[in-house]
Amino acid sequence: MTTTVTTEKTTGQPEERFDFKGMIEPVWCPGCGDFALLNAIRSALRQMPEVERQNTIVISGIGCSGRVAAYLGVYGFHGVHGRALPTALGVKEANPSLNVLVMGGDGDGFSIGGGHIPHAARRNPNMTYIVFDNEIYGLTKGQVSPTSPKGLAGKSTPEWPALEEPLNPLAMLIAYNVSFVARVYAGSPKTTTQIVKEAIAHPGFAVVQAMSPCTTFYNTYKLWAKQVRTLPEDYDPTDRMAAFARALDTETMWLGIFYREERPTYEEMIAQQAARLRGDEELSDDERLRRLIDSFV
Amino acid sequence: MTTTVTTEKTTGQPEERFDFKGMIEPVWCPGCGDFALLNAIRSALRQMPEVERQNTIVISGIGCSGRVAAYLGVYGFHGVHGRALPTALGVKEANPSLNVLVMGGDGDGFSIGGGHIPHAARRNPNMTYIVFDNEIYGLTKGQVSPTSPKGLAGKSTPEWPALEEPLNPLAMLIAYNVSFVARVYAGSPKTTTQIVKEAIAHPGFAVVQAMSPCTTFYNTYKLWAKQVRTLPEDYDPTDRMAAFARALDTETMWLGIFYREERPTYEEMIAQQAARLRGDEELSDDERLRRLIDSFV
Amino acid sequence: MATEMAEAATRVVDLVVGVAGDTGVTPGIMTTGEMLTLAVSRVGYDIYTFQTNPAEIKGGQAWYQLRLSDQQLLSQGNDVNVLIAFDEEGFEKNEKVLADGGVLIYDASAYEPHPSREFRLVGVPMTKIAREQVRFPLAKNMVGLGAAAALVDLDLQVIRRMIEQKYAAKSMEIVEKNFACVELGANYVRSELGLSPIVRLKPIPRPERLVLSGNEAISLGALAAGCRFFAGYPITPASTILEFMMRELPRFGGVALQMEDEIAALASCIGASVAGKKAMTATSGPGLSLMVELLGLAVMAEVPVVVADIQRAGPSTGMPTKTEQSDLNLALYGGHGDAPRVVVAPSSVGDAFYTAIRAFNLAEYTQGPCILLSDANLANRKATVDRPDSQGVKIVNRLLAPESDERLPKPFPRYQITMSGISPYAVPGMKGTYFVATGLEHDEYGAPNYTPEVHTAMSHKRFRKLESAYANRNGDEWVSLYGARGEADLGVISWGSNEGVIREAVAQANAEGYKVAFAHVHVLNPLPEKELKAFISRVRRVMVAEINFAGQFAHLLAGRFKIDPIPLTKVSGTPFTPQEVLDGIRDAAA
Amino acid sequence: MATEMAEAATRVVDLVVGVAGDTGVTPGIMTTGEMLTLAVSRVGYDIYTFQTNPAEIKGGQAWYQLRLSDQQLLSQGNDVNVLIAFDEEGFEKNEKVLADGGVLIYDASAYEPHPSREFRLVGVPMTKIAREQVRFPLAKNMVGLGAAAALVDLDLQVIRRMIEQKYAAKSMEIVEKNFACVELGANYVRSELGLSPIVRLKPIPRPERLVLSGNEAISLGALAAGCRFFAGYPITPASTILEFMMRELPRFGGVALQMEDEIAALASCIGASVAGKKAMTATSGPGLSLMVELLGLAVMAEVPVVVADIQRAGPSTGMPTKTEQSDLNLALYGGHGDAPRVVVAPSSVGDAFYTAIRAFNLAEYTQGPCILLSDANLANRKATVDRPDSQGVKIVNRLLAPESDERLPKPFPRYQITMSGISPYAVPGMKGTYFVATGLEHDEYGAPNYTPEVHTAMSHKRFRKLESAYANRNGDEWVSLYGARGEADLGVISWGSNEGVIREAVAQANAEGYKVAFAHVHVLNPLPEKELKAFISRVRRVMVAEINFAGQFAHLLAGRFKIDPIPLTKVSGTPFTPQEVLDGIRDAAA
Ligand SMILES: Cc1ncc(C[n+]2csc(CCOP(=O)(O)OP(=O)(O)O)c2C)c(N)n1
Ligand SMILES: Cc1ncc(C[n+]2csc(CCOP(=O)(O)OP(=O)(O)O)c2C)c(N)n1
Ligand code: SF4
Ligand code: SF4
Ligand SMILES: [Mg+2]
Ligand SMILES: [Mg+2]
Repeated sequence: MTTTVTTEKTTGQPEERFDFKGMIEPVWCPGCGDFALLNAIRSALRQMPEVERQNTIVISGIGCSGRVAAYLGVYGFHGVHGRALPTALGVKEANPSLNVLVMGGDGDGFSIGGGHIPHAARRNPNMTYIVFDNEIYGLTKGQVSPTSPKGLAGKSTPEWPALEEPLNPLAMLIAYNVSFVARVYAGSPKTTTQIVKEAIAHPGFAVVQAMSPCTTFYNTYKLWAKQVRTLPEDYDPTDRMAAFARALDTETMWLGIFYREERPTYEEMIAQQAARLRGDEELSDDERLRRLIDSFV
Repeated sequence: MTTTVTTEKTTGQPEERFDFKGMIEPVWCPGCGDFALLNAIRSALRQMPEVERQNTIVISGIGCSGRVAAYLGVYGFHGVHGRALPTALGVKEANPSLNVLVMGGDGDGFSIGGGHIPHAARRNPNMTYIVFDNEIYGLTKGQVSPTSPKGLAGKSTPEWPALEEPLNPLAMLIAYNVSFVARVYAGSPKTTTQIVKEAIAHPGFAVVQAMSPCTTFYNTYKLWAKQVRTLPEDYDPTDRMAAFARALDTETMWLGIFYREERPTYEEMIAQQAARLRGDEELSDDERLRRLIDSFV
Repeated sequence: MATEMAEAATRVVDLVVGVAGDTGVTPGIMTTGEMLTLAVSRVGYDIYTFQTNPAEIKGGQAWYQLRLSDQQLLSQGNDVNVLIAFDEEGFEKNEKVLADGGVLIYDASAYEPHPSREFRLVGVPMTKIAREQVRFPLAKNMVGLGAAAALVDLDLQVIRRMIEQKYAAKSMEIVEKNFACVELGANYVRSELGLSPIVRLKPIPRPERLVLSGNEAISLGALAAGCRFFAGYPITPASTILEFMMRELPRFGGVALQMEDEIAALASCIGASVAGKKAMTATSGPGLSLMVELLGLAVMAEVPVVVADIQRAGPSTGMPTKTEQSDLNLALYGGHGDAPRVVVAPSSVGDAFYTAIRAFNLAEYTQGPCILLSDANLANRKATVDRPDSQGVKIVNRLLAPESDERLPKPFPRYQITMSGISPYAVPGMKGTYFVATGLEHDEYGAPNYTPEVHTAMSHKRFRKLESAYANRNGDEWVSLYGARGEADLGVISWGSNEGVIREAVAQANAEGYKVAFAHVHVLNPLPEKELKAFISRVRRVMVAEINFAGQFAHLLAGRFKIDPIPLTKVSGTPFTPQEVLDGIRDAAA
Repeated sequence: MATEMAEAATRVVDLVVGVAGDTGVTPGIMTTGEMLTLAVSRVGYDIYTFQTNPAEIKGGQAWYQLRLSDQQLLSQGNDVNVLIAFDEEGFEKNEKVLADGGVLIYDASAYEPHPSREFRLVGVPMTKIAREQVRFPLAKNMVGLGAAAALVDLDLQVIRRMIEQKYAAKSMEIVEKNFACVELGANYVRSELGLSPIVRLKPIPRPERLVLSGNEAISLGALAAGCRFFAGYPITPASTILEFMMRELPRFGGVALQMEDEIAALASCIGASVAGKKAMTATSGPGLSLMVELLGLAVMAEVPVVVADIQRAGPSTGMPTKTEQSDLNLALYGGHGDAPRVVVAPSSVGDAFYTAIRAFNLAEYTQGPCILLSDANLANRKATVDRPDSQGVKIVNRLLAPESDERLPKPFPRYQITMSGISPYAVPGMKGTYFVATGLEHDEYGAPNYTPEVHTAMSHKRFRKLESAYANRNGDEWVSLYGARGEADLGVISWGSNEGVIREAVAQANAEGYKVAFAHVHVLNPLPEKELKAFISRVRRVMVAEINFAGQFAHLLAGRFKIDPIPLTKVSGTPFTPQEVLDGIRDAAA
């Protein structure tokens, strides 16, 4: 793998902004939906002047999609399979001024890592999680994933098509009360850029299911092209019941913001509670520690 | 801990049936809701002639509630924290004729083990999972659990009340499309027995949220007594949207069967697929193996 | 070495008090012990406690042991001199540890003891006094406490202050009732039974010292080291660290989180550390087992993080309330691939404070995980410790890269190959030092690279960091030496919470004429090779003492130093007593 | 030992062919190698392959190496005699392994090579022939295959049958086009270039043998052992076992599940085993790390289960496509508390079948986990193996309690203390033998018990089971011995997939006059103490060869046998070559 350097422009006008390209070139297969998502995310970042390169970090899991952490030219952490979310929570709470983006695949996020989502939702940290969903395990060469349709014969097990119902990620996210829930599609790059921008701007935990065909192991471009539709103009994303109903309608692959709600972020709540605990007295850490130690006499 | 023996009656008429008592006495605190749940489950088992002692196994996690595996006098497996569900799946698929009951606490099931529920739901194994929910970590002495109300000061952290929203287990289960979803309350033993019977009889994956006050660390008897109400007579448990709406209504602690749907069990689907793969030819395992080996010449 | 003196010093007061009973029947058995402990410490005595909690969730037989002395204490002692037994089972279960001629204080309204040996019986109708004279039957334990106080001539006003500290916030009535019980208990012993004290705990004038448990000492040490992020998941016996940090860390501008499981706990600590904070988690064996994959990530991505493992008896769920030192192998080797990490172990409550600091220093220095191996015994027991010297302690921070000129970006060599193996770290937020931390094998710039050359060089680098930590320990004592200097017949080597007990036994053995040296190892990986080689070369035979079945440390030393040590192991869920170690020494020397 | 003969036998044919190129540019590079392999094996030759997949998801340089001989092959060989390089990078990256005077077959329509040494250049315009003569540019690799076939005089009809097997189901047109390419490639070499074969692979009449990969051999062995439950989670390089079992197990009345993660995979295997089925999971390092807690549960609850760990280069995500033997420590020690488990390792593709059976036998016998340590090298490479003798193999089932009389229930002593440590198991469904399997410490009846006596007795029991397995191995060979008998100057000890390579190197060394013995260990825990002691006592110096950085096995042996072995380690992600081992032996002997 060769290491190439992206020369960086000075910050300033949007068109002069850093191009959010990393040092290394993607290793994805030709036509992989991840390319389109990567570009759409790049555009979103370039269009957001409040996003500064040095304050942005991408935490990713393992999978083809997980490689994205290295492709945006910002700080990155390509961790282990399924743990991007709690890792990112640590990053965010340790330094709330960072713009934390989490990315990974459907296997990474909904299978091995699925248990972490509801607990992130309970806290509502101000960070954005984009799940690159190709309904397949790409990197490990084509086994079924938790979003694979029932009856899909994974490349390697043609005689043993999946007996499991697929998960309904959007329904789950709405049940978890994630405060921003959306779906985008690699084949609709403009909407994707727009919604990614809104997700990043959302003050709270935003989860975007980003449909991304895997040309090598489950090429869904044709199938999905027929299924996608944008949520109607008059759709009200603050209505949780309506959002759930929409999520259950799996005939159509609805794109757009299913649900959004503003409530205090975890960082805000922590800061508030910490202020209360610290009280008014201005104390150095050393002095605080001395007093704490003294309480054990 | 002393080992006492429960003498067993011969099977036969219900009143002569095995009393579903184990060799060892519960170690729970006086007044713990788990006693009432244990008794209600016992009654359910005694009232179900199709439940045979030797074909019943209780798989449990770790927690005060997890101790229940040893109290029913049937086969039991008191495993590790959070893994009762996949363990039970292995038991069930290895021997579908067993009556598999899974039990454990809210921490065990919704925190460390929460990631396993949606995947069990996707398969729909014919087994029953009863979550003893006291909205607290009992065995580890009173830390908040994922169902603890926001603002609850865990016994040990009075100055740092929980900032997290509680999970809504019923909403989650409905989003996962669990095929039988119900809630019972230790303070209503008759309904509990009735619903546990229906859950066990349900051909598919049944999950029961069993509210069980922890007298030692979070005594909710008084609070919940005011909140519980049985689902209305005309409530339709086959309506998934209605079930979700009911689950979102957290002012009232609705008791009853929120949702039920009959669809093929995992065991049935596996058996069908296996039959197809095996084909008509009657072959011994040895002969099958020989042929398989020959295919590598 | 000043400690050698202490070991030889004669004690004027050296007393072991045990408190026993069913917590379901007599609530506050532990409180009885704790109050006695605090009171004794307040008047200037050294204390050293040991306790076992019942296996039942509520109720069941509990045991609290307090040793007190006017000299430094190194162990919980052997036999008990005074036993307070609230019920008959409590007496019968513990009769065997009561020394011949020892004092038994019992609730005469509950039972009449039938001792099989000669004891001094002090029957006090505790239930009756609490119920009838104070109308507060809940406080019968306080009657027992008063009786014990009278027997050691402890100033009751000191106990009164303990009671006030504990209950004044609730209600002064409760304070008064509790104290009434204490006074009545003391009076009963003095007046009704006409007994005079067996010792007189006269106040010793000396600077105030702390009474800490091991978990408290670790928590305080972490704060002193600069820990500003903590994430955990409840588990016995580590939960009290989580609770401590949840309570205190926010005051220091830090964040403490109770996560959904141990995997998430360590993941968030790694994330916080990547963001530049010093981070720690605390757990016990089952949690450490779950953290193994992420430990490897911290090694590969080079992220400093401290993992405190408060060991309990295993394997699996095992015996959650019992102590053991059987997670050493997991701490050393838990990780697929060659995944070197630092492992340290506190040797006493006082040392736990400094060991926590050492753990952070080594994690930050090596930019990798450091596992701190404590145990249930150390976690819960209280000891008097000198006020820790948080000023004099050296704090190490990770090597940072200078912020670079944004307009001259070059790839940042996060994983630069250096002599020491240590590469400068850049904190997200800094300009021009962008990098991707990764668990894939990578070149100096963090780009994935699977060539033989890179994997070989990076494997070396990861191991070299530990060697550098050892080479740069700068006077930090990784091994403590006690007992015989020069040539010795037997060299005891141990680790973790056994230090005091073994020091005591070794001092005794040397007093008896044996020639025994003792090396206590504080850093278990990288092993302090030079010190241990020197020690081993001057002893005829090595004995390795540890609380586990397989002799895990003995095997490690055998492999590293090609020796054939005598294992002294124990698998009963309790710490060594000095007598057990002494017996082991005698056997080995025989 | 018949094998000694084979080692000495002279080979008439011994040829190494390498295939290289960018899979993005030339699809089917691996197929080229595989077809050649199968064809050569069909005509009766022994084959032994080695391959490395590119790190890229699609595209990137791949390498396929085939060694073939008329005699038994023990390794992939050293230098390559024939290199088929489809593109210039493929040639340049691999030029160094092409033997002096070797043959380079290259795509003359893609590049002109500039070799730095003397080779025989065979330029074939592969792209041009495929595009212009067959109008099927995708099959340029088949032109290369034809060219190679001509050079070794391989019957083209055998290749045609391979092509039919692979593509006939898709379309006969594809078969014809592919074969046309093969024929044109062969003709070009014969007619245009006028070259005659460098060897003639005349068919050898002998019983048909299998061509298996290590993962296939493990899967077949598991089926033969009676495995009827499998659960896994995809991970390189273990996924092919999951896929195999998903495909085949249902035909045997078994169940195979792809679970949501490795924890769930092992949990469900443990559940299935509790229900009475023989169960297995397969994973690689990261998955094994996640399974550590449940391994401890299987130890404590005494549940038989086989965990196949197909090692790859670590730590952390490491190098997923590269081989390493660095999970040994984790396999041995991964678990908190004292958690003994059996660890076995296959030594070759043929042995993998029997090792899988051994793993099940030992898991069932000891009623606990058995870890099978294979590696990426063994997983993927193909070798000719004799038809396994599934009849002659001994199958062990766990000790079962008799079904008891339901009307006379007594508590069932599931954890009965016995001489061997093994207690009779009862399968749910049986009457009267109710018990609770538990991860808590427990008495003989499975009731939680935390007393020192019970914990001590049960710890002994858990370790004793392994000793019993060793004592009862009954002629099962846990160590294979090769090379010099009697006293030797050097004793090589190794484990896992290195056996063949080392046998070859040791045979060569002895032929050169060194006196070298070789012990290959099949069971790594419990270690075959007696055999190893005897071996060690008859060699002057021990060298331990393994593919990891830390010398994990060397350290284990050092600790156990108090020896100071010379480590021969390698961390390049590739297996040893015979030459490397030979060099190691020469150095050690010098
Ligand atoms: C603990 C662990 N288990 C398994 C793997 C192997 N693995 C790598 S990526 C992956 C899943 C890939 O699927 P997905 O998350 O959907 O990402 P995609 O490649 O489709 O983008 C798996 C199972 C691993 N790296 N770590
Ligand atoms: C891996 C692991 N982590 C933590 C623990 C400690 N632990 C035991 S029970 C428990 C939670 C208890 O809460 P819950 O599941 O709600 O059960 P309850 O006691 O309330 O019935 C925890 C965290 C453990 N045994 N194993
Ligand atoms: S395997 Fe699929 S998901 Fe992965 S890079 Fe290729 S096309 Fe994309
Ligand atoms: S701690 Fe709470 S949940 Fe546990 S036994 Fe006691 S009352 Fe029940
Ligand atoms: Mg995917
Ligand atoms: Mg609970």
